[in-house]
Amino acid sequence: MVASPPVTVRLFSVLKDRTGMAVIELESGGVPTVAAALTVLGERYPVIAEYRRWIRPAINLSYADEASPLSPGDELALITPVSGG
Amino acid sequence: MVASPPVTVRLFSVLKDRTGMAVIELESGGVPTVAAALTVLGERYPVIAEYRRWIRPAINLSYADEASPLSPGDELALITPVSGG
Amino acid sequence: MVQGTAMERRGDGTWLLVTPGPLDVGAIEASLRDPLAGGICVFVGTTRQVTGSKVTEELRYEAFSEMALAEMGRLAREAQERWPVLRSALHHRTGTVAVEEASVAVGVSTPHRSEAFEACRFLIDRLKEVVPVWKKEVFADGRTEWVQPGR
Amino acid sequence: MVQGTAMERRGDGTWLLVTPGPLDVGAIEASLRDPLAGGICVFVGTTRQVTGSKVTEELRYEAFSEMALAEMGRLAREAQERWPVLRSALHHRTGTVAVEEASVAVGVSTPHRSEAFEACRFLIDRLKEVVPVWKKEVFADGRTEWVQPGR
Repeated sequence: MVASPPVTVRLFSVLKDRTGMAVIELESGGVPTVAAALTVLGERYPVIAEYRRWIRPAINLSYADEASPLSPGDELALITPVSGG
Repeated sequence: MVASPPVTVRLFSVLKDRTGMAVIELESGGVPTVAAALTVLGERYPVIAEYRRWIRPAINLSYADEASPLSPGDELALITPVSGG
Repeated sequence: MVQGTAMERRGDGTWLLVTPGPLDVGAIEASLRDPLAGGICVFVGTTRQVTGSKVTEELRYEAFSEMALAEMGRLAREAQERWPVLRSALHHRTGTVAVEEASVAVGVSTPHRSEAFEACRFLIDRLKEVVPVWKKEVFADGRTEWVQPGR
Repeated sequence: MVQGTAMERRGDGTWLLVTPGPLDVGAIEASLRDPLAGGICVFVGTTRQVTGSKVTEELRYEAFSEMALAEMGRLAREAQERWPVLRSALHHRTGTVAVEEASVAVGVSTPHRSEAFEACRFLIDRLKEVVPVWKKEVFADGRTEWVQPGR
């Protein structure tokens, strides 16, 4: 049996600083939606649970929402409030 | 008796083109106000009479009006509608 | 049309220029940098080739340069009174300005961006109303015409 | 903070750049020239030294560069749909940006000046809302702080 490619989670700014992680891979079968991924991540990294209400998720470079489905190989980015410019 | 310095009149754009004059000197005694100068100039150059209602006079680099007094040595500029930019 | 020579005035964080040469927007932007600035807004007016059915070949600008500098300085001071303007620049070119080239450039720096947009807009709007500069359109068919708003 | 490498995209009259290097406003302005343009508006955001009682030493920017380019491209298209934008440019710097230096520059060219101001303002306002870039303030006393609007 061939394993499905994982969901790749990318972290930036305060989440990267506080988790010490820039990339986390999740077994895609366990995270059918963004919400499921955030719950799994929040259990492992309390700061992600703490920030969950301010995170705008993005899938494959486009903003999505918690209800959005995740497919094997997707890239999920956790976008905390931006402050460019 | 020493003559008073003249009022120097400066013309631009359409007035310069149509009169063929960039500078006109007026004997200052005859033009106590801008209005008097415009009347004298309008008699000599019909295009100045034709444009009189659109001319904004300026004295010594500042906008003035027809009632403004002229003194010997003043520079009177005839500013037709501007179109810079 | 007489080409004229450049006339320039600097001071009080203001850089004023009336010149027959090309305008340097990079230099203008650099001149607006300020440690208290968070935003810089620059507007550049360029010669447009097409207006309605008319095709413009080039524009020729004539300025009453001494008074143009004086009026631009008054506008810069008025902007400083109305907004927290740190630095400003008003540059106008004279003589022939080809399609795509810049005839005018104005810019300001301010602590925040809203006021940069507002002050910059004020400067270009007022410049077009009061600064003694005139343009003659040279059309592709060879005709020429002084632009005289409201006439 | 990782410096990263420049990512760039050009096409459809749009020039997008996320770069650790300094921004070149002269080059941006030149890229916006267009024979149908009458106005170019450019906004540049610079590091301000003083905000209230806080003294900023420098800002450090981190970008999700691939997505930042994608979002900037979407904003450019949205501006093109709302105004007659001929060309546009959105550039953002990453890494350390000292006081007076530019972190962001956006610009557009349009036939007339009103729409140039409006489209440029739209681009910088929306960029600050949606483009995934984050800044960390480094204060003169050595403290650092991620800027997190609304958090």
